[in-house]
Amino acid sequence: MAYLTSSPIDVPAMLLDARSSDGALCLFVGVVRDENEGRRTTAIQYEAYGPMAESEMARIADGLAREYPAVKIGMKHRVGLLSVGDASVAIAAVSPHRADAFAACRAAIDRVKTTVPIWKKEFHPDGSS
Amino acid sequence: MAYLTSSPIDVPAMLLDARSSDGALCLFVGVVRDENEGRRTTAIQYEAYGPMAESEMARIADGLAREYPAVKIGMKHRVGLLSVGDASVAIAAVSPHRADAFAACRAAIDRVKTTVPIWKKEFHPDGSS
Amino acid sequence: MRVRLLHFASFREAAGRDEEEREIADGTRVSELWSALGKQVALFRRFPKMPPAAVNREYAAPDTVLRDGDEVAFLPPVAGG
Amino acid sequence: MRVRLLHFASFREAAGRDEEEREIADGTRVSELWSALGKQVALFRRFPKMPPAAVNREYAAPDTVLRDGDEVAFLPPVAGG
Repeated sequence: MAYLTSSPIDVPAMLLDARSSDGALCLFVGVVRDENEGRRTTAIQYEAYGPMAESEMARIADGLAREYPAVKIGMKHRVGLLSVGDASVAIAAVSPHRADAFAACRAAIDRVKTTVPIWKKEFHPDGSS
Repeated sequence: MAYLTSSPIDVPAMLLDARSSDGALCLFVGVVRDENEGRRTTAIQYEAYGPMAESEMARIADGLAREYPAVKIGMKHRVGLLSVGDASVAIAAVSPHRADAFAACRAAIDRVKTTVPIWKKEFHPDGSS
Repeated sequence: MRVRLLHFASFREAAGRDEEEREIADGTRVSELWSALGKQVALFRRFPKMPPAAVNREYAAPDTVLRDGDEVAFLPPVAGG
Repeated sequence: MRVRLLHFASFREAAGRDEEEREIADGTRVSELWSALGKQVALFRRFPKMPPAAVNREYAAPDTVLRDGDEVAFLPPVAGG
């Protein structure tokens, strides 16, 4: 599976992954916002160490599959230049019950933000970054 | 706002509610599953005490707005006869940061399931319910 | 005085109707209306304690005194979502 | 022996390039390569400790011994999502 994409993330498509035994879907979407630490943001450039980011996301998916065997996880992270309102990352977790759908989704985004080699460069209204 | 609907929930539409200051969206979707407590399910009839369910959901939304002032919440609950795979409830929480988007979304579905006067009747493959 | 009583889900099936008007004495409390219903409907007697009740579409405590024209419902265990 | 060194984000800007080949002595450890880089690039000296490193696209401990042909990267603080 390719976890990284330079195209817009098709978030609604990530809703379609439920099995007939799934009663709960938890979706997290990270969105570029217009402000960070008090400074206005106009855009963010996401840069990845591509092959390592792919394998780290696969490792996170494998770990979650062991910890939450009932949960099926889908993950996408976008790279390139994104505008305010664009989805930078989306994680969908489906499960028969909601407790582990929430827990696995939350664990996934926390780990993605901690260990996947992706970096952000913010651009400000005055053109600085 | 009408929280109850007898039409299919337009889940992707619930993704569109983010403000430019929101960096996180957490969406929960409850889906009719094919099994419950060991019995196969073919469909579920959802019945509501309509006016009270509306006001209970509004009360839940008001409470969450006080507890999570940065979060904006959208909620829909479907009533009527649903098939396996149909979304019965959807809750979207957008926020500048993910911690309270997750927390508010989880609190919302927990409260909806506890206090909103909606009842399920399950139908089984042998026609019983 | 009269109240309007609504029945939902398993309580509707047990009562055999979805609503009814009931004549009650002035000062009747929610819990007393529940006891009165138990004399008519076997299912209601089997509840070890009164289920949650709503008066005029809001949850109401068992000792709530009913008023003429109130809309009352006893709620089977809720199971939305 | 030679390793391929990749630079990302602020480290790329500090190093002025996104990759380079480097000749290193047999038995060189990851932490020793980081120290050698610090002699060239001021930004790298300012780190109180070695940042996370990857060897052949996996996180690697500072005492990992490098081998000929390894792909090595020191990773600026990660901030995906």
